[in-house]
Amino acid sequence: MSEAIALELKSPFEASLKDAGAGDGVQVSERRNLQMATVIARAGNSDIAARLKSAFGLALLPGPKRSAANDLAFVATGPRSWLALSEASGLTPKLREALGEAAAISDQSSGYAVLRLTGPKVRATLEKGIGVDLHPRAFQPGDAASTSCAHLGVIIWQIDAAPIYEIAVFRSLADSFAHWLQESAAEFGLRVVPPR
Amino acid sequence: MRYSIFSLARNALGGHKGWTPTWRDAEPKQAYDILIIGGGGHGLATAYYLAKEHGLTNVAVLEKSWIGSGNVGRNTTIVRSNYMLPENIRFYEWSMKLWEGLEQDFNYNAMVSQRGVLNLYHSDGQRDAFARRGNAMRLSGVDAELLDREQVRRMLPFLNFDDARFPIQGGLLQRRGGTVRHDAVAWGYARGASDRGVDIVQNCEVKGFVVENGRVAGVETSRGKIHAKKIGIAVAGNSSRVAAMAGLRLPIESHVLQAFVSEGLKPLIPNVITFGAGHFYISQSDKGGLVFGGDLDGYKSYAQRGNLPVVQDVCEGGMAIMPMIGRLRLLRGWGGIMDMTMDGSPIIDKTPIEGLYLNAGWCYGGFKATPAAGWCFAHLIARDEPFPAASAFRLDRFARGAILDEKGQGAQPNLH
Amino acid sequence: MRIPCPFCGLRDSSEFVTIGEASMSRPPADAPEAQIFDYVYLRDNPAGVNQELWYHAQGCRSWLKVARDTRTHEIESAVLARGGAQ
Amino acid sequence: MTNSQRLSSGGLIDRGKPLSFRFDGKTYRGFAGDTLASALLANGVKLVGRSFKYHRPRGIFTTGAEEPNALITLRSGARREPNTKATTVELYGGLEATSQNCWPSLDFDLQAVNQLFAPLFVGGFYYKTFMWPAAFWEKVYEPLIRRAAGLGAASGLPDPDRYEHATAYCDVLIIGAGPAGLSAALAAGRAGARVILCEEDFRLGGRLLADHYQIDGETGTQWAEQAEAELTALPEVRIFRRTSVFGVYDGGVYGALERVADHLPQPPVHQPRQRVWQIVARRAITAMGALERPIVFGGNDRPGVMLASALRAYVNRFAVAPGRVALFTTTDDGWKTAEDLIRAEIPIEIVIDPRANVAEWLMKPIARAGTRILLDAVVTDTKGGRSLQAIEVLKSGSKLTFDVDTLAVSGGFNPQIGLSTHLGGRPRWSDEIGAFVPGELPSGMAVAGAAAGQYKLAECLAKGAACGAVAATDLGFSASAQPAPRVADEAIEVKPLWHVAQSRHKAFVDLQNDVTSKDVEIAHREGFRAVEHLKRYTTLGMATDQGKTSNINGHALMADLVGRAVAEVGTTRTRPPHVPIAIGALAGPHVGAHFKPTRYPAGHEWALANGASMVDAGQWHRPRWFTKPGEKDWLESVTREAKTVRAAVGVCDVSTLGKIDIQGRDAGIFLDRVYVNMFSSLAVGKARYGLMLREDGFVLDDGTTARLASDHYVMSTTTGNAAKVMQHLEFCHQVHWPELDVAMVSVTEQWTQYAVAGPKARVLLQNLLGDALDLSNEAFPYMACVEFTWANVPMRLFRLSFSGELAYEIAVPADYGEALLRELMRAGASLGVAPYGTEALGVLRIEKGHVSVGELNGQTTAADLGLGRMLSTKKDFIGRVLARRPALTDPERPTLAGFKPVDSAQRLRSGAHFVPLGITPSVENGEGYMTSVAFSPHVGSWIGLGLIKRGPARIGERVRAYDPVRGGDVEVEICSPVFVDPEGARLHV
Ligand SMILES: Cc1cc2nc3c(=O)[nH]c(=O)nc-3n(C[C@H](O)[C@H](O)[C@H](O)COP(=O)(O)OP(=O)(O)OC[C@H]3O[C@@H](n4cnc5c(N)ncnc54)[C@H](O)[C@@H]3O)c2cc1C
Ligand SMILES: NC(=O)c1ccc[n+]([C@@H]2O[C@H](COP(=O)([O-])OP(=O)(O)OC[C@H]3O[C@@H](n4cnc5c(N)ncnc54)[C@H](O)[C@@H]3O)[C@@H](O)[C@H]2O)c1
Ligand SMILES: Cc1cc2nc3c(=O)[nH]c(=O)nc-3n(C[C@H](O)[C@H](O)[C@H](O)COP(=O)(O)O)c2cc1C
Ligand SMILES: [Zn+2]
Repeated sequence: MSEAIALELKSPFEASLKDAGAGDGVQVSERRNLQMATVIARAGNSDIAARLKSAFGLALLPGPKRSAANDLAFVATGPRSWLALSEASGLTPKLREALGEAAAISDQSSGYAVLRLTGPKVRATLEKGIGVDLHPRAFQPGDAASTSCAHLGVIIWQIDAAPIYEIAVFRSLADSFAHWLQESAAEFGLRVVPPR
Repeated sequence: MRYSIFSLARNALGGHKGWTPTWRDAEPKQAYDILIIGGGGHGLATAYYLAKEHGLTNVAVLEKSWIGSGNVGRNTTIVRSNYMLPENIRFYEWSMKLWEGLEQDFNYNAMVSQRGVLNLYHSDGQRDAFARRGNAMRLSGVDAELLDREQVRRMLPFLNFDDARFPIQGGLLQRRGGTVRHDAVAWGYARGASDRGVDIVQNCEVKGFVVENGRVAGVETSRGKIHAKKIGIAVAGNSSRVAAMAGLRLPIESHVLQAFVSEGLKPLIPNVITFGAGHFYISQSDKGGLVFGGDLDGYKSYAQRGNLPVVQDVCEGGMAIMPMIGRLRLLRGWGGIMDMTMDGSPIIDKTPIEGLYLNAGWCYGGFKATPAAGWCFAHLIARDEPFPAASAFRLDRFARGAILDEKGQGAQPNLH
Repeated sequence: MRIPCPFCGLRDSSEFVTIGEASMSRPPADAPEAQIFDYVYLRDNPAGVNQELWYHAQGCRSWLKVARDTRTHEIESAVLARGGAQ
Repeated sequence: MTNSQRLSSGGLIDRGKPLSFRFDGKTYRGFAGDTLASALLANGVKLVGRSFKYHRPRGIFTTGAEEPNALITLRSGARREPNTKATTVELYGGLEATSQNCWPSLDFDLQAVNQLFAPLFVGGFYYKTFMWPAAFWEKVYEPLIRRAAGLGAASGLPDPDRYEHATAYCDVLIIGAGPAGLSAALAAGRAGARVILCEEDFRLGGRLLADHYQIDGETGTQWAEQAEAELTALPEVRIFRRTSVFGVYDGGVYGALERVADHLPQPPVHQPRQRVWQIVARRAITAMGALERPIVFGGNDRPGVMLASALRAYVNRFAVAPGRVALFTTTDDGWKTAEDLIRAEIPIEIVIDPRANVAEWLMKPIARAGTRILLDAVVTDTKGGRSLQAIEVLKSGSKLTFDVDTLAVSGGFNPQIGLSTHLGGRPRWSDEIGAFVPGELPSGMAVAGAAAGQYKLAECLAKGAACGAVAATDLGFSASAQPAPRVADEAIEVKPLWHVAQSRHKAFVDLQNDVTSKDVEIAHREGFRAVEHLKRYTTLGMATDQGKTSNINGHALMADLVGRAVAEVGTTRTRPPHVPIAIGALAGPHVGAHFKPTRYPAGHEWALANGASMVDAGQWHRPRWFTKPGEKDWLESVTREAKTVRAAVGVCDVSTLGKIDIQGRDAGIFLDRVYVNMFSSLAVGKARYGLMLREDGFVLDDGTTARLASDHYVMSTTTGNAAKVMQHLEFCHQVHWPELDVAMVSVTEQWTQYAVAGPKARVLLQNLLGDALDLSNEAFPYMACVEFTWANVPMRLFRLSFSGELAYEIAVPADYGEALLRELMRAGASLGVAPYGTEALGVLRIEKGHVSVGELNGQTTAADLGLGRMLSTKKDFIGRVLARRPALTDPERPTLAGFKPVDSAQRLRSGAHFVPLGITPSVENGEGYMTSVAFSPHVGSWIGLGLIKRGPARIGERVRAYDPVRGGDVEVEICSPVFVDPEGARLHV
């Protein structure tokens, strides 16, 4: 035994995400192999934005927004905290290097499970769980919210006006979230599409 | 007028023209020996026992609205003495004893119904905590039974034993616990006190205290100044507001608790049942409505009403243990203002101001306390020393650390 | 009830928990015991506008100082307890 | 089974869609567009229920949710819905309804004998009797009262249907789609505002559907249809049909119930039965209309007596043809009923109006049709058995009798003030219309139409449009002025007549609760004069209609009795829900196994596949023990697991413990302030056990915290307190010490963590990790910790021990959690490794005297738990000062000790109380209680931890563990709480 072993990765929604109902009202896919990290600004350091800009070309927007550049996205989760997401490996070390003393960084790549949702009935489905106004006049691509969905804490952000949303839930709650999603979307039809 | 089936029949023959007011709606006099502020259950019971047990009848109860308009008129009517801490068991058991003889005592049918109170448990840890509580009760001579799942199922087959998120493992049963017709308690005490000479003054709001040389001398009210030698405060949710008029800060926050009643139904739920893994408790009134409630709304309020999330949370709890109520309808919900203390237990004590006495901090459990609270408060006012059953309910217990925290939540009122 | 979180915007109060009055701050380490007792146990509990602490537990996890009227539940203002804007 | 009472044409029913339904076992036919009430009437069914107290026959009184009489049980089996108002049930094919509160049948109800005792059963009678003998109450009286109580019966079966919750936002919420609501919606919608229009009926239009109106030259119904079409086409307007707004809450939140599938035999697949909407509205306009009120006179409850506006609706909208009709009205509006009947060619025998003067133009068409008109006259009594046969009228001192089977009554209208008062605003009395109108409104709310006391149609349309426009412009939309629709004005004069004093028979105020005018008099006599006392004493207004038709009459009667104006007497408080709402709907979708979310650790499926039984730990599912083939009970499995750990090695999933990443220059200082002991002095690469107090000096939580780098700690909390501790830390940081450079975040979900415990733990890990780490005792001693990478995965290793054995905890990102578990088991296979669950974990920690949930119950101090020495004297920390209060430092406090049964065969149970031997147990001699117990394979008997007065000083003493609720009474010996390896030698090998 030893280095030869490769630990197999198991994604949180692997078992629980299933089609429901008839029709194509909502399409869902799991975002696998995502690297994630919590980034919290440390006291006295306000130059996070500048450092992100110079290291990644990412322009950090104030408020509850998703800011993105290339493969890296920063979803604001609180006044001084973000969930950073990227598909490239080594996110945490890269962030540590770029942000140094300015921020505390904690790897959360396994901490959250992330779904991408789209389809004509995605809003009609989400309003059955999420208490935030997702109407295009109130919530647009680039907007993010930390909130709850059917008793579960979630972070939601919008990617595209189509609309496309992504939702992060704590990993251990993936089954409960999937259950809620299936029940709520069934009347419109829920289709699981291949992960991306 | 003494009430009985005979007086009823006699009056029926007379077309019910002979009835007289249940209590006198008195005009306030200028001075009394004793004033009780608050015409709720506790205030009226205090006046009753002052008159009946201590012969003190130059007494007035001052109520800012109509008597019974406060929490005594809006609670879920549950009476029990299934506490864990000896100090609480002793007091609430004394109250149970008074309930058991109350109707004959004050000649009014308050429908004391000892139909049993069952607290469900859903885990081993909870079972052991209930065992600890049940044993403490038994040590105090109070009835308590720890039921297992099968015993509960035989008793209440309609509970959710099949697909519950937190399966029912059993329950702690106090058979002598039950319900009492809440309004009738206020009316019965008012009648008993009034018959013995106590003035019941409605629409009389206390707005300030007259303090002379560190001693109370009277109150300012919406109906003028009233003098008195001794004054007892029994205003439940308004305790802080009234105490503040005397310059006192209390270890109390006022929170709103909602309760609900369903449409009237044929008998369905025989006992009082409480959920152990969520916020829900229920019984059925003699009129047929399911009377139920759950958690506090969680924020401080003087508004006597709550918000939708708690309504939903309570109903969710109800469906979790008895999915048969799904199609029954909630008819009305309301709120009451709870005087939540820092340890969840009450206060019956003198205050730093001479002649001013405080009965407060009943949280959501003071209805069951009504007879004993009245009894003990009357004793304290009349004799200037605590009645033994209430001797732990002191104001200084917080400073001493001798807190009575049944739930172990610490100094956070909305968690008690 | 809707709480205006300075970061998240207006949110339903069910996303928050409150632990009561924010009128007094934690006395320093060398304060007399009586002052700490006051801080932990005694409350103004006013009927009217009240300064209180709310935690956006199901949101941005900020502690807020909220000025709220206990008679009407109307909220005058909410700011981050730690100070500063966002 | 014909529609004997149906007009051959007209109405808004679809004669092309007949529907058959059953009532009390008999089959009838109605049409799409009917309600159950209209279909029953069309079939000539008049008697539909029995009253609450006297079991009097009752019929259909209204057309809506205000119905006090026509309560039936809808559906059967588990879908049974008692107390359903026939007037609110949309007819569907196959509908099944039964009458209630009657036995053996509706026609012949034995309990109607109650009427004979009616003289006794007056308001409040039960308070005066049933007291002697005392024992009889419980055994005889109360069961009798309870049996008589209630109306319908519940099924007693779990509700099979699903419910949903949803949130919707809008700029303007409009409640009610009558002329006022439709105009408001059009005005706001045309301006571009986001509008939600809620209508509880299945058809939009309100009174326009029930009355004859001309708007801009079209019928009211046509106008409503056009409005609906236009609204449907507006992209930002949502129309919720069959949706009752039931409550107003703080901050512009409205509760609404959508009856998604109540008009169907059962909900279609994937559809809920009902949905509760939480509507967040910046502005709201209530346009809920007004309800007609009855007049109180003798026998006013007989089937056949109904509200005049209801009769009009049955004729106009539902094409029901009543028989011989009389009209008793004190309003101009009532005369419209006569007019409409005549238009429908239904003979109306007589119109009785107590007013001496009625406008000529109202009377003329009626008189012309041959109807007799009696002014300055009143109906005093009615006659009939199970339905109305005749009325008695008093005119100029003489009594006249008329044979009629229908009596339409119009006593004036009450604006629906319900929602406007939910936040506590009091209504205002209007002398003009003789009714309460909304007073001070919740912020953001406006009222339009009849709900505001605006009774003229033109006014409803204009005020509705104005409110809609104002709401929209307030919010920054621009509303263009639209020409007001042209309508003919109407008369609205009303002269309130609350009570016909000349009645001889029972005159009902509250029809459902059988409260009569006499009851109000008794309440007055007995001092229950405040309207809220009147309500509670007589039950006036407490039935399923919440006094919608009765309160005002009762309050007006009381006003007369006390000699004051109605306005002064006031009215009782209204409360949500505005209409009764199914508890299941309010509960929503989280039922059964989904009542609360379930959290699964990464190793869950592996555990299931390996024989695990699960236990709830907060929201988590954790393996409790793993059953091996052949094991006969849980104790055998648990004992084997515990023994394996002591003799070889075991693996336990401890991922559910809270893990909090704490970073920053001041992280050490921060921890010093929240823990009683020091952490700033902890060396990097080391962990320490920490204890946290609440500010009141009692223990909050415990756990180990490791220092991974000089500015990086990871804290662990108990499973149950994880969220609470996180909240506490955030509080301490953000509220107390925002100046500290410290950042914290929960990483509980990121890391899966396994305890590897037992003398062979090191070997197992060496087998697994090879030379990736030097695990020798010297290189990696007790309480060491390290971050490392293995198999390209970042990991953490801690040398911690809850069991008292050589032990480690190894953490990996949860995505690899299951894989690591498999590898651990493989690496330990040759060593005899076994997975162990929470029970064995409990055994091991109790043997070692470690405290856990049983002891950390929020009522214990550090000293109680034998941890008093941990309190640092060198620094301030949360809880330091108040922990010194006298009662917390009282030497008599129960303190942690161990316990063994004197007879080693006896079982211990936690929750038992300690009492001295040889005296009668009582509360005075109680000394403490058992907090945790386990069967210890190491000791060979049950052992326990407990809190007992002066525990540590009494080792060797014997006491009773008294457990009467479980029949337990065991003599136990007080011993050290550490049963295994008290020197801790095993930890350091
Ligand atoms: C929803 C709900 C459910 C509950 N359920 C239960 C239960 O099941 N079992 C149980 O034991 N307890 C229960 N309680 C608690 C119980 O009702 C109260 O603890 C108890 O009634 C309080 O005592 P009281 O009756 O004297 O209070 P109240 O009836 O509130 O009396 C206080 C009176 O003081 C008057 N007052 C206030 N200020 C002034 C002033 N300045 N001047 C003059 N008068 C004033 C008020 O108008 C009021 O009438 C419940 C409470 C609520 C709200
Ligand atoms: N002449 C009179 O004395 C008199 C008196 C009253 C009314 N009216 C007439 O009645 C009409 C009143 O028009 P309007 O628009 O004000 O009222 P309306 O009665 O026509 O419409 C009110 C609508 O609100 C709905 N509604 C009520 N409560 C609801 C709730 N909680 N949730 C959802 N929907 C609810 C009702 O189902 C109804 O469709 C006018 O035509 C007026 O002339 C006349
Ligand atoms: C035990 C109990 C039973 C009740 N039953 C009914 C009932 O059957 N019908 C009803 O309308 N209200 C009922 N209520 C509620 C009262 O109508 C009223 O809402 C409550 O006493 C609070 O008063 P308020 O709403 O006037 O503030 C009940 C209240 C209690 C405490
Ligand atoms: Zn927030």
